[in-house]
Order: sequence, then structure tokens, then C-alpha cells
Amino acid sequence: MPPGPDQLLQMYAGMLRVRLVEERVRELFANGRIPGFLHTSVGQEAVAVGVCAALRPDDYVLSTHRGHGHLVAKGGALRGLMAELYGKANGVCHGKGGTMHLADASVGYLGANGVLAAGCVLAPGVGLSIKHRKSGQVVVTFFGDGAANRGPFHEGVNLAALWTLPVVFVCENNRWASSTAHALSTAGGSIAARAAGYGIPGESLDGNDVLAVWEATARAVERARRGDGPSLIEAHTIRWVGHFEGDGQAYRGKAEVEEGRRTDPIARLARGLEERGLLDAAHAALIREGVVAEIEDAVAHAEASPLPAPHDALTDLFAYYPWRD
Amino acid sequence: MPPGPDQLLQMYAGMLRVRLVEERVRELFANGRIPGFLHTSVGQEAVAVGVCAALRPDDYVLSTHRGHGHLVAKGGALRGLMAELYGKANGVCHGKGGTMHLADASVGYLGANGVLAAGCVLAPGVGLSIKHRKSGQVVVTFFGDGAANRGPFHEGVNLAALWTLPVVFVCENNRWASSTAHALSTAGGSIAARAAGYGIPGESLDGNDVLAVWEATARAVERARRGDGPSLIEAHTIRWVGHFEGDGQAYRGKAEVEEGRRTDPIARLARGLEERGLLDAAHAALIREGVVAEIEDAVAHAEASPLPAPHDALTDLFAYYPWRD
Amino acid sequence: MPLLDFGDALNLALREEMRRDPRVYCIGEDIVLGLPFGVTKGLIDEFGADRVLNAPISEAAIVGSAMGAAVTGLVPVVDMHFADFVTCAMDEVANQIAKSRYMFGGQIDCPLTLRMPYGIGKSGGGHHSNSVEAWFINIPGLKVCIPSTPADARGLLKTAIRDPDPVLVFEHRGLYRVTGEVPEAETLVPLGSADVKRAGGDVTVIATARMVHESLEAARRLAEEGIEVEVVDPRSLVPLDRDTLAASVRKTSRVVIAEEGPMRGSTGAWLAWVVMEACFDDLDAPIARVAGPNVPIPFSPPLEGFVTPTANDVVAAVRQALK
Amino acid sequence: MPLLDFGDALNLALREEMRRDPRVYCIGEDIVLGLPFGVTKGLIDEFGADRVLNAPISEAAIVGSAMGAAVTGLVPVVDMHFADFVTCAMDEVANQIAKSRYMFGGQIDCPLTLRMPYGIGKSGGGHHSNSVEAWFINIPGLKVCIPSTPADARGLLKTAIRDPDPVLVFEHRGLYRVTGEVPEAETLVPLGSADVKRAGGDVTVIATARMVHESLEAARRLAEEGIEVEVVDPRSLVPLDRDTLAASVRKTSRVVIAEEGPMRGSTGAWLAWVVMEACFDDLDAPIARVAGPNVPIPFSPPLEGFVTPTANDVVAAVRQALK
Ligand SMILES: Cc1ncc(C[n+]2csc(CCOP(=O)(O)OP(=O)(O)O)c2C)c(N)n1
Ligand SMILES: Cc1ncc(C[n+]2csc(CCOP(=O)(O)OP(=O)(O)O)c2C)c(N)n1
Ligand SMILES: [Mg+2]
Ligand SMILES: [Mg+2]
Repeated sequence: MPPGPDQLLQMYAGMLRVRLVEERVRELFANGRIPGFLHTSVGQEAVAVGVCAALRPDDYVLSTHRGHGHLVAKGGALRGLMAELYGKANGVCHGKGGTMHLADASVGYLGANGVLAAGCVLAPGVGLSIKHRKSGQVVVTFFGDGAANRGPFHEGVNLAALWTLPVVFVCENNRWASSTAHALSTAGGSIAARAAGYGIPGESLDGNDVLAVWEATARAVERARRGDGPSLIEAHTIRWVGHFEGDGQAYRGKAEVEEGRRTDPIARLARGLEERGLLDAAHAALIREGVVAEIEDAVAHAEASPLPAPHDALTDLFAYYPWRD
Repeated sequence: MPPGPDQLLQMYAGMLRVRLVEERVRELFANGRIPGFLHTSVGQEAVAVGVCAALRPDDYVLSTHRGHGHLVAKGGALRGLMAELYGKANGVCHGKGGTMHLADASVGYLGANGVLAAGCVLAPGVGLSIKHRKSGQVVVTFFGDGAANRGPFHEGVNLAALWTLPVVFVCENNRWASSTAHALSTAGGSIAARAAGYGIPGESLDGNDVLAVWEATARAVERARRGDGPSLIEAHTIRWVGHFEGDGQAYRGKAEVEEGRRTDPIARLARGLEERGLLDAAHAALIREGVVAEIEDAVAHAEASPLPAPHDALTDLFAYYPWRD
Repeated sequence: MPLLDFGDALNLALREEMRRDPRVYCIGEDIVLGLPFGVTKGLIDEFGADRVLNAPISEAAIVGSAMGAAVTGLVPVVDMHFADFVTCAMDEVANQIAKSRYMFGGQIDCPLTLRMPYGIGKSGGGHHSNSVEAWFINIPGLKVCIPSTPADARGLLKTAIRDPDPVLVFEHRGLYRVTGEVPEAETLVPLGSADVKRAGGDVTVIATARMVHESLEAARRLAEEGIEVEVVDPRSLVPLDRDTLAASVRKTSRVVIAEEGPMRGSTGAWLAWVVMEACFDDLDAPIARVAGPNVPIPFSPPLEGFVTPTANDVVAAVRQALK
Repeated sequence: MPLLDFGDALNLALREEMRRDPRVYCIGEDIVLGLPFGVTKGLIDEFGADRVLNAPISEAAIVGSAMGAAVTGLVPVVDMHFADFVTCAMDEVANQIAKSRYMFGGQIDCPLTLRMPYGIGKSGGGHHSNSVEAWFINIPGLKVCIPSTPADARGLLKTAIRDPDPVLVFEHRGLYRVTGEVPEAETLVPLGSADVKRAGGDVTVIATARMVHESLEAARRLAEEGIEVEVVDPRSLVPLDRDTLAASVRKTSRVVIAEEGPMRGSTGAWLAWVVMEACFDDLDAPIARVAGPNVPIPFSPPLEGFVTPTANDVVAAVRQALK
């Protein structure tokens, strides 16, 4: 069943939310409000939103170093996210995680990850637990085109396929692993094509088309819930910004970013919605206002929040505190 | 060019040498002459011999925990091998390696390995060195069907394919990883099929047919020497004996071993040679005698050899001895 | 009390915990048949294939998936086959499992047990004989235990499984067929409780796993000369029962620390520091250490013998500590 | 002598060694552009793509292939990107590289250098900040160095590259932009030679990498009170220059050991043991240690600050050692 008008508008608002959060975060970082090694997903919103729109609230997501968008798309509260990015005590991880190690278990977001492809082997375990609990959930693990070359991709896909676990492997192929071009890291060129070797479906698609992402994910999720096992989706997209904030991007010309802006997933969906009469300028402005207000609320919340007490560095190691060592 | 009569007879003698070495080694182990965790390749001789027959003496081989056959097939001296299996001071590794960590650099045998699939990531480096030195050599890395599920398989194949390195990946699929059936460890069922995902040739073949193995390897080696990069060969074979000496084999019935004996690669080649008039009973007996004499010489040598002095455990750590620590 | 061997005591612990808690499952290579050391033998018959999982040879996926399962409601017990192979899942242990609760600000539990068969013996050689526990005490977020007797093995493994945090259990493979009394009743051994395996007033030997037995043997021999050795087994390295260690050292003023792994950067060095920090003024002599030399484990029996610390080494170290 | 920063000194060492020996090549992720810390910047222009290799994100293959190349005639220098990611190639380091010469009875050389950018700073968080050198001193077969100044960095890296055995070079990422004098002439620093970075008679501070600088700062502050601190930098942990350490301790009788990593099972504990073994009777007070607490590295600046040892901690430890 294709997404209805409400769902389409939600995807639109969802992508806008991711975009504006990321842009705000970049600005805050530039202004020295946010510390850390920051990787944002500006331009790649359709993947996060298309995938998460096809999920139930109780489904799980395993994310990456470029994970803010996945958390927002999965429904994570912006206040908790923003306070965490600020390193504040009431951040969703109490300031211990930050940009690269976010987690929000309340929405099934089981963690950004500073180690590439780490989620690929965590995912089958989540799938196993789902199967064991007969909960009908699904777990999605995101990873980049670069990360796909690590061993855990192979081990995780094989295990999930072997045990027909409810896992969806989603590769966000943004053409680059930091400064290294996709073609210079991936023999054969296609990550989706590797699925065949494990006897599972592999699909390569336009990751700037949120509907295509949604559709493929919905299929993969249905398959997983049916008990037919994992799928692999390779979503081609474009990162408009540097690999990390501060990246000089000497490795690529402007053409790619221009191509990205031309194929902007948000503008694209907006056009589609306008054509179908589901969105007009006034409505779009309203949506934007709402998103901006939400973000500014989160920023104000984060700004006003206290930093953790230094000695709180000692909490949260083990279930019981104070712990013995 | 198909192998000539001489080469065919050499392969016959080669397989017989591997078979009789392994059987003798099993006997010696049973009699307490050889220590360690022993894995022999009885029944799988066609893979080791077919592959190595297609190599030059200066080509390299990376081996596995089940590596005696590869060493023998690559031309390693039986005296050095046998003394090493005995743990004697004049073993090829001075008793430090033993069955699972054999190496004989003089014939390009760069090591058995106690860690499964470890060779898959060493191999691209050997290939890189070959390319850099423009030596025209090739490196073969052997691994089992079970080992193929480890991450290094993926990382090694991808790197070798990406950089078109002169590597041949040879999977010895003997249907079992210890007590775990191939089908219960490998999603999709075919290891050869995984090659496509890396854009390299992958071939599944009868690993009990030494000529088929030789042919496929010769093709892969030619391709590698031409500078066209790696290939993957999956050779199906049957291990006649336990996974390790002492294995009760509760996981499989007798039918499989019977099947193995029926398709005995040595008897099969012998029949072919007899049909072509290249071998008769008298000649076969002579070859056997020669091999047995060689093995008994190696055994006598090993028996007569001294054990290492205990404190020799401190040598060979670093290039300079005594080392400081 | 019934006599059980170390391996069977671990098997009993697994059975008891799997009966108690349906979330507990075992995963590893060839564990359905109980390979390689018989610890999981027969579990398949009682608990079935859903709870006793033979995995492909994919250590990263075995360990990683255990974390994925642990943070979403299951209680995995991973059989590492040989502790040597934890290298193949090191990121999963060191960066994922150890840090999950902390980095996520305490949002999740990660109740996961890694069973680590380790140690020298029978010419296993360089890839099947290593003592690697020192790496893991240096990784905050992991608990580490290292039993020496069947009763401790059962009690610690049970505690590990019930712990809401990740616990590594180092099982010396030379101990699996060692027997000892194991209480009929279900008995837990808390983490962080050292055990005085033999009381004595002249010198304290702090020893782990197989070296506890070597130290007891050394103590018996030295007793014949009238030297009374106290053998203290920390049983868990994280958390560490510093009090019991310190109490013994205060009593004897002389200390030997005995382990099997290589001398440099080892747990023994850490324990030496702990003793020194707590008891510097109580020490009448330098701490003496027994450990392996800083080389990989060689294959050949005389070489393997040379690098394997034994009761002889403990006797020599005690004499040194008494000088 | 010209002033260079630590990163440029390493870059110079790489250039010099690559010019000297055509077998030397660099491999890592994004090293063509000199990421992440600029150390390999510009090498591509002089040495070309055959000798400066951007690898896919495949740490096991990067490190494993380096061994394959090293044992067949090349001399690889691997950029680990962040030392934290060595977990993804742990088997290759611990079981393959470290053991190759030994297990093969000395048949092969394995001249391989692993550059390990490590350490806390700038809210890198739990996966980009760790001190893991302790794991590697516990693995026989590896040499480990850990420079603190640009001159040492250049001299040790050059020595590492020329060594026929595998050497890990821990480069604290907080030091890359620290400057210092570097000799015009090609200068090697031998492994196993500690350096007295400041002479003083009251207390010996043994410190590594960034903590050398913190200790020098502490020494300056304490000097104002008339306390003369001797700062000794081991420069390599394997081999370790025990003589220089012991000579200093014999002179001062009081010792502080300062490192950045977590306290438990660390290199500092090992160094404490070394000092105790060599100088038990010379010690007038318990050794004092400065190290991080036993937690992962948190993200938020105040938390990160709390777990980062600084000159203040060294000052406090010196006072304790002087009690
Ligand atoms: C195991 C590991 N290796 C290296 C890094 C350093 N690193 C961080 S992001 C990155 C590039 C990732 O590329 P890709 O997977 O395509 O994701 P993208 O950044 O494009 O979203 C690298 C090399 C890391 N974090 N983890
Ligand atoms: C990384 C690693 N994991 C586990 C083992 C233990 N182990 C040794 S052989 C073996 C089975 C190997 O199966 P396969 O790769 O098919 O080779 P085969 O024994 O059939 O030749 C296992 C699990 C090991 N040696 N290394
Ligand atoms: Mg990418
Ligand atoms: Mg097999």
C-alpha cells in the first residue's frame, strides 16, 4: 500500500526536520556551542526518513557516526538530542555519548557508533532477540559505502541470512568514505550486488527519492516480519557538506554538491506534493515554522541545561554505583 | 596446455605422498610420537596437489590448520616437516611452530595458521609485494568452507580485487567446519558465488578431481600473472578422517566417508593414467616404494633428532638475540 | 558434597541458569556437541536448538550479536572456543560491549557472559594457548573472573550470567578435568570475593586459575620444611577484593604473585601494584612474581614446559620472598 | 636546530625513510590527503600512488596485508587512523604479526611499523580517545614506543621503520601540533633508551607522551617551591631502558608514574613493578601513580576533563610521594 497523504506530508516534514536540525547543529558547532567530531547528514535526509517511515515505533535502528538524522527520523526527542550534542547533563546520554555515540532506547535507537560497520554484527543479535521474544519487530542497521568493506558486514549479513533474522541492512552510499571515492574502495562497484552471494535480496536505488527508499524498506520490512529474513538496500545519495565539520573537501569538486542541490530530496518531494495538491507555499511555510520552533525550543533547552558535574564521569559504568574495581 | 605425462605422474606421486605422510602422521600421533592438536587432510589431497602443481617453485602459499598437505605439495622437505611435527630442534621451525604453525619459507610456504581465514588478509599484502617487486609470482591462500564466513575473507577478497593483485583464493569445501555442516554456516550455500559481488571469477569444482583443480588453478594463476587480479576457487572435497585426531565424529554417518573412498582422488587419477597406458601396477608399486622410503627416512630422521633445549624457548622472538625487554 | 569436575560444574551452572531464566541462551562454535571442552555437552537435549546455537565461524558476529541480543532482552552466554580467538571479536568486546552502558548514559543493560577457555597445555602452540586476561582488566566496563575450582567455576559463572553487565569468565583449559567438591545446593560466588585457599602465616601467594593448584602444591612441599604459605585466590580480577588480599599481606608481610601469562604488562603486575599501594609499609621484602617469559607459547614439549610456570617456580619465588 | 611540530617531524621521518629505502611504503585510510592528522601530507607528491596507499575501510586487511608484504620483502608503515580501531585488526597484530618470527623459528623478518594515533582530546568520545598501549606490551613479539617530543618522534619512527621486527609507535594526538627542536642531521633514537627530560634530585617522575609535558609543567611549578623533579621519559616500553629508570630512582628514592590511560592493568602498573623489582630497597615512599580513572572516555568537556590527567595530578602525586 503506497503511503497516504498524511504519511507523505510526514515524510516531508521529517526530512525538513532532519535538514534543519543538521544545519542548526553545524551552525552551533561553528559557533563553538557544540564540541566533538561532527558528521552531519545534510543532503542524505531521504534515506533516514524513508527508512524510518516504513518502521513501527517499536522497531529498532542501529546507526553510524553520521547518525543525528536517523535518530530524528526514528522519532527521538529533539531536546534530548540537542542537549546531548551540547554535552549537557540532561542529554539523552547524560553527555557521555555525544554526536558519535548517541542512543535513545525509548524510540528503539540503539546507538550511533564511532566504529564503522559495528552495527552490522549487533543487528543479527537484535534480530535473534526479536525472534526469540516473538515480538514481530524489525531491526534496521545503517552503514556507509566505506563501512561496507569491513568484515562485520560479511559476518553480519551471513548470520542474519542463515538464521532468517528480521534485519534490514541499509547502506547509505554517498560516494565517499571520508576522502576516498567509492570506486577506490569497493571492488565490483556495487554493494547491493553482494547480497546475491548470501541468497538474500539486494536492491540499489535512488536514495534521494524518499518514496523509493520507503517502498524498498517497506518490502524488506514486510519480508522480515513474515519471517523470511534479511534484505540489503543500497541507497545512493549525496552528502552536501564535508565528511566532518572542518573538512576542506580537497578531494572533490563543486559539481557533486551542485548535483546534490539539484536533486535535493526535500524539494523533490515538495514538488510531488504540490503537483498532487497536497502542499502549497503557505502550508510549507507552516510546516517549516513548526519545525524551526521545535528546533529552537531544543536549542534553548540545551543552552539552558546544566553541564554534568565532572565527577559524574564515574557513573553509568556498571548497573550498580558506586561500583568496586 | 594440459599437463603432460610427466606432470600427471608427478601429481599422482604428489597425492600419494600427501596421503601417506598424513596416514603415517596419524599413526605416529596415535602412538604418542607426535604432540599437539592434529588435523590431517586424508581424502583432500587433490586440492593441495592440483593447486600446487599449477604453481612455480617461487610462488607463495598461505595455509591453514590443516596444512601438512599444502606444504608437501609445495615441495617442502619431509625431513624438516616431520622433525617439526615431532617438535624436534631441527624441525623446519625448530619445534616452535608444530602442526598448526608450520612454515617453510624456502619453498614459499608462508605458514599454516591456527586462526581460521587469517591468510585471506595476509595474501593481498603478499600480492602487493609481488606487484611492487615485479617478480611475476603468485600467492595462493587456502581456507576452509567454515573459515569463509569470517570477516577477513571479505576484506581480503575485496582488497585483492580492488587492487588487481596476483592472489588465488582457494576454498577447500569439505562440507564441515569441525562438527558444523556447511549448510548450517553458509547462507546461500555457495562460496564461489560470492566472487561475483567483488567482480572476480568464482568457480565451484570437484575437488576430488586433481585435473579439474589443476586446470582451474592454472587459469587463475595465468590471470593473476597477467595482472588481471584474483580469482576464487571453491573445491568440493571430502575429509575421510575426523576433524582432529580424536574426533568421535558423532555429527556424521559413515556414508560420507564411504562416498569419499569411492571417489578417492588418487585411485581416480590412477585409473585415468592406467587407461592412457601411463601407469601400471609395477610402476605404481615403484612410486609407492619411493614415497614410503622418503617418508620412512623423514620419520627416522625425526626420531633420531634431538629435542630443543628448553631455554631455546627464548630464541627467535626478535631478529637480535639475546633481546632486551 | 558431590565431586564434580570443573567442566561439569560449568555445565551444571549453565543448566541451572537456563532453567531459571528462559532468556538465557548459549552461542558458540560447535557447542551443540559440547566442543571443544565438553562444557556445553547435552544442553541441546534439555534446551533445544533455540537456546543452544551453533554459529558459523564468525567471532565478530557471535560476540556482536550477543550484545545486540543482550541490550534487547536476552541473556547470552558466549563460548569463545579458545580465548585466543577473542582477537577476532576485539572491537565487539572492547569498543561495543564494554562501553555500551556508559556511552549511552545508563540507558541499557548488557547482561552478557563471555566464556574464555584459555591457557597452555598439550602443545596447543602459539594460537591456542594464550593468557589474555590482562588486556581486559585494562578495558573499563568489563568484569573479569578467573575461577580455579569446580565450585568457584559454577558459582562465578552463575553470578556472571545474572549480572546486568558484561562479564568475562576465564576458564583454564588445563582445569576442565580437575575435580572438586561442589555444593548440592545452588550456590553463587559473588564477584569481588577472594578466597583463601590455604591459610598460612609466613608468606602470601596470590595466584589465579591453574596457578592456584601449583601454589597449593608448592605450599604442601614448603610445609614439609615448616614454611607456612597462605594461598589467596582473587577469583575475580574486576571487581577485585583488595581487602582480603591486603589482610593476608598484612599478616605475612611477604608476597608472591603467580600467574601463567607473560610477565610484562600482565595481571600479576597489576596485582603487585595493588598490594604495593595498600601495603607498602607492611612489606618486609620485594614482591616476587611467577609468570611466563615474554615469548609466544611454543609447540614442542620441552619448550612449552620451559614457558609454563609450575609449583617449582612458586617454591623458588617463595624462597626469594623469604630472603 | 630548526623548530618542527610533532606531526611534521613524523612526516620528515617518513620522507627520509622512503627516500632511503624504496621498499618502504605507507598504507592507511585517507592518508593520501594526510588525514586525519596531517602526518602523511604531501608524501603522495614525492612518492606517488604506489607507495602511499589509500586503503578501503578494512583494518584487518590493511594490517594483515602489511604483514604479508613485510614477510615477502617490503617495509610497510601502517597508519592506524585512530589507535582505537586496532581492535578491528587485533588478530592480525596479536596472533599474526607478533608471532610470525617466533612460530616460524626465525625463518622470516617482519619489518613493519604501526603508527597508532591515540589519546584523549576535543571530545572525541569513547571510540576515538583511548590509550591501548598496555594491551601490546602484554603481547610478546611486539616492540612499542611512545615519543613525547618532535625530535624523539622522528628518531623513533625512523628506528621503527628500520627495525626488522614489528614496532608500534603510539603518537598522542594532542601532541601533533606541539613544536620542538629537531636536529638538522638525520638522527635515530634507539629503542630502549630512556631520556631524562629534566634533571632533579627530589623525586623521579616517569611519564609517557603527553604526560611528559604535563610532568614538565608540574616540575616547573614545584621548582618554585624548591622541589626538584626529575622527569624520565622511557620513550619505548618494549624494549625498556630499565637502567636509566633505576638510576634515577636510586638517586631520588621517590617515584611518580604518570600516564593517560586507565589505572587498572596499565603500562603504569607495569612500570611500577619494574621500579619495585629493581629498586625496592631504594624506595623511601610508596610509588605514586597518575592515570585515568577506570571508565571509558566520555564526550562532554567537563566529564572529559575529569578523566584527563594533567599537571595538577602530577603535582599532587609528587606531594604524596614526598610525604
Ligand atoms: C572501524 C573504523 N575505521 C575508520 C574510522 C574512521 N572514519 C570515520 S568516518 C570514515 C569514513 C566513513 O565512510 P562511510 O562508511 O562511507 O560513511 P560516510 O561517512 O560516508 O557516511 C572513516 C574512515 C572509523 N570511525 N571506524
Ligand atoms: C578464528 C578461529 N575460530 C575458531 C577456530 C577453531 N577451529 C579450528 S578448525 C575449525 C573448523 C574449521 O572448518 P573449515 O574452515 O571448514 O576447515 P576444515 O577444518 O574443514 O579444513 C574451528 C572452528 C580457529 N582455529 N580459529
Ligand atoms: Mg560514504
Ligand atoms: Mg571444512
